[in-house]
Amino acid sequence: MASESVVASGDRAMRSAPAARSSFLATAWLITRKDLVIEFRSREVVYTTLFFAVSCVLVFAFSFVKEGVAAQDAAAGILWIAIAFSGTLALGRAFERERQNDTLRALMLTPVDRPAVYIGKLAGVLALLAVVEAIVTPLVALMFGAPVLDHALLLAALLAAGTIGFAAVGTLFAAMLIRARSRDVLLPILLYPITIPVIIAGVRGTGVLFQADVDLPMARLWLSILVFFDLVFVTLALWTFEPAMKE
Amino acid sequence: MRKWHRSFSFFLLPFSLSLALTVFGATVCAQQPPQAPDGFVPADQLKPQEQLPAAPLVIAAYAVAWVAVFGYLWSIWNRLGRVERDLQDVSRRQAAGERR
Amino acid sequence: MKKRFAPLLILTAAAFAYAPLAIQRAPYESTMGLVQKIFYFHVPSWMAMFLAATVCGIASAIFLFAGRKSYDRIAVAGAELSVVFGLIGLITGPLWGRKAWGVWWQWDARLTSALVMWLIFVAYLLLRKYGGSGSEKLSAVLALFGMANVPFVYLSVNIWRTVHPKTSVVMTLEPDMGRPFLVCALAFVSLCALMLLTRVQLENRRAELDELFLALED
Amino acid sequence: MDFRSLTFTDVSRHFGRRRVLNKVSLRCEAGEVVALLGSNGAGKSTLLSIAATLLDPSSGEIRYGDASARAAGADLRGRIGVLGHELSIYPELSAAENLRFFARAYGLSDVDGAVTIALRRAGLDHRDDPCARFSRGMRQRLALERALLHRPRLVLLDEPFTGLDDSAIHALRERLGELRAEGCIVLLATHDLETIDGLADRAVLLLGGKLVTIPDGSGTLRERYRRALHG
Repeated sequence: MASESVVASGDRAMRSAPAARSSFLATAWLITRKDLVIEFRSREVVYTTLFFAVSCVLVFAFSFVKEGVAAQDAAAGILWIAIAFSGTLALGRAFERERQNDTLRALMLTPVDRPAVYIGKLAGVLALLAVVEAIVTPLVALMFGAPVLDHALLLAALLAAGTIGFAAVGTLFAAMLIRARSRDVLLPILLYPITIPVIIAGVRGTGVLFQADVDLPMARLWLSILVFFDLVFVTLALWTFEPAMKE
Repeated sequence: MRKWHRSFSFFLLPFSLSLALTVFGATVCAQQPPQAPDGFVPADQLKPQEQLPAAPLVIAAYAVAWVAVFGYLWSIWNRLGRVERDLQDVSRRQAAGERR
Repeated sequence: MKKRFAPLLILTAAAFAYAPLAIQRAPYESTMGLVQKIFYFHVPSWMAMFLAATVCGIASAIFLFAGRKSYDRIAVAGAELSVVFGLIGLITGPLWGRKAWGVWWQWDARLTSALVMWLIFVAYLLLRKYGGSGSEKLSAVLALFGMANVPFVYLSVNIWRTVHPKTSVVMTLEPDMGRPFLVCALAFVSLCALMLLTRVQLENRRAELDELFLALED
Repeated sequence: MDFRSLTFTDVSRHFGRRRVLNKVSLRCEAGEVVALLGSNGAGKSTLLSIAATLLDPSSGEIRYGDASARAAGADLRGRIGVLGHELSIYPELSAAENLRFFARAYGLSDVDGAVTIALRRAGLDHRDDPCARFSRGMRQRLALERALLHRPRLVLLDEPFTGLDDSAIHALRERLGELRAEGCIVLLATHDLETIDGLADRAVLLLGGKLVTIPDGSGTLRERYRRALHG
C-alpha cells in the first residue's frame, strides 16, 4: 500500500477541516436515498410488508363476507387497518436493520443535524408504505367493490395525509425504541393510542368517499383534520427527536 | 429517619373510612322517589333505560371513585414503606461497611 | 415536605367531608333525576385527570429539553394520576350514560378522544415498566404527545355534534347545583395535588435509594 | 471549530444502580496516542462514547480545547472520528458507497478524492460487492478509513486490533504513527498489551470505574500494567 507522504509535523488535520455542513434537505435526501438503495437491493421489507398487508385484507374480507358478497361499508376500515398494521411492521423491520448493524449510531456521530435524519428516515418509510398502498387499495376495491376511482385524487390525498401522520409518529418511536427492551411489542403499544385519531379520521374520510351518495365536503373536512394532525405530529417529532436520541 | 409517612397514613386511614361511610349514608338516604313524571306510563312500555333504577348506578359510581382513590393511596403507601425499608437496610449495610 | 402536606390534607379532607352533604342536598335534575348526581364526581375526576396530564406533559417537556432528572419523577407521578383519575372518569361516565342515554358506551368524539388520551398514559406506564433503562426519554416524548391530546379532547365536544353535554353546561349550572359542584371540584383537585406530592415523594425516596446503592459501591 | 486538547474532569457515569465510571480525570494533548486499558466491562467503551458526544456523563465535564460539547454543537462531531466496537457499516452497500455516504454526511468538499484515497488505504479499491461478503478484517479496515475520512482532530478507537491479521496490524500501527505526526489526539481502548506496547505515548488503566495512570518506567507494558494492577 503506497503510504501517503507523511507531512513532517505540519498540522494537516487543522488545515483541511471539512467545508460547511450540507443543507437540511440535502442531508435528508442523502439518508432517504441510502434507505431506498438498501431497500431496492434487499427488497426484504417491501415484500414482507406487502404480503402481510395482502393477507391482512384477505383475512378481513373473509370475516365480513355475507352470502358471497363482502360487506361494502367495511372496505374503508379494512383498508386503513391493513395500512396501520403493515406500517407498524415496516417501521419495526426498517429500524431493526439499523439496530443490528448499529448504523444509526454511526450516523449520530456525523455532524448532520438530527431533525434532518428524522425527515430522511420518515421519507424512506413513506415511500415504502406508498408502494404497499398502491397495491392494497386496488385489491380492496376489487374485493369489496369499493368505488376507488370515483374520487381518486381525494382518496389519494386522504391516504397520503393519514400515512404521513401515522409514519411521523412511528418513525420517531421506532428510532427511540432501538435501545429499549421488548421493543417489538412496545412499538404498537405506543403507536396505536397516539395514531387512533389519525386512523379514525382516515377511515371516516375514506368511508364517506365509498358510500353511495358521496358527501364531498365531509371528506374534505376529514382531510383537513388529517392535515392538522400531520402538522402537530411532525412539528412535535422534529422538536423532540434531538433530545430524545441523546442517551 | 423521619416518621412523617407513618403518622400521615395513621391519621388519614381512619378518617377516610368514616368519610366513606357518610357518603354511602348520604346516597342511601337520598332515596326519596324522584318527582313522578307528568303522565303515568305503564312500567313495561317505558324505554329500557327508564326501567333501570338509578340508585345502584349512583352508588356504584361513588363506590368506584372511593375504591380507586383509596386503592391508589394504599399502593403508594405500600411502595413507600418498601422503599423506606430498603433505605434503612442499605444505610445499615453502609454504616456497617464504614465500621469494618 | 411535611409542612406543605398539612394544609393541603386538611383542605382535601374538609372538601370531601362536606361534598356528600352538598351533593345530597343538591336538587334533582329535571329530566335525569337521581342518576345525574354522578355528575358531581364524574366531571371533577376528569378535571383532576386533565390537571395530572398537563403536569406530566410540562414536567416531561422540562426533563426532555432541560435535561433535569427531578422533573422526570414529577412526570411519572402525573402519568400515574392521569391513569387513576381517568379510570374513575371512564367508569362513572358509562354508569351515568347507561341511565341517561340508555347505553354503556357511545363512539362519539368526546368519549373516544378521552379514552385515547387515557390509553396514551397507560402506554406511558407500560413503557416505563417494560422499556428497560433508556425508556425515560421516550416516555417523556409520549407524554408530550399525550398532552397535545388534552386540548383536542376538550374542544372535540364543541367541534362535533356529540351526545356528551357541551363544556358550557358547567358554567350555566343553577346555583343549587353549582355549589356542590364547586366543592367536589375543589375536593378532587386538591386530592390530585396531594396524591401528586405523595407520589413524587415516593419517586424521590427511590432516587435516594439508588444514590445510596451507588455510594455503597464506591 | 478546532481544539488541541481533550480534558475529562471528574467524569462519572452510572447505569441505574451500577456505577461504571467514578470521577475519571484525564487530559490528552494533540499529537499523542493514549492507550486506555482495562478488562471487559471496565468502562472503556463508555468513556469513549462520552468523548464521542454520544453519551452524557452523569456528572463531571468534558472539554474539547476550552469548549464544551454543548457549546461546540454539531461542528464538534465533524472533528471527531470513531471506530466503535460494532463496525456500523451498511452491509447491503459496497465499500465505495459506504464511504461516499459518510463523506457526504461529513460534508467533505472533495468526496470522490477522499473516497478513492480511503479505499486504496483500506486495500478495498478493487471490491465493489456489498460489504456483507467482507471478512471481519476487511470491514474493520473500511470502518477505520470511514472514521478517518474527514481528517478528525480527535480519533477514538475501540479495540481496533481485534480480527486483524499481522499485515493489517502492521498497517494500523503505521497509520497510528501518521496520525500522531499529523497532530491528532488518539485515544485507543484495548486489552491487547503486546501490540500497543511502544506505540502509545502514555497508558492509563480503568479499574473499578477509577482511572489509574501506568507509570512509564522500565519493562514491558505488561509488567508495568501488572505492577499498577497490584501496586
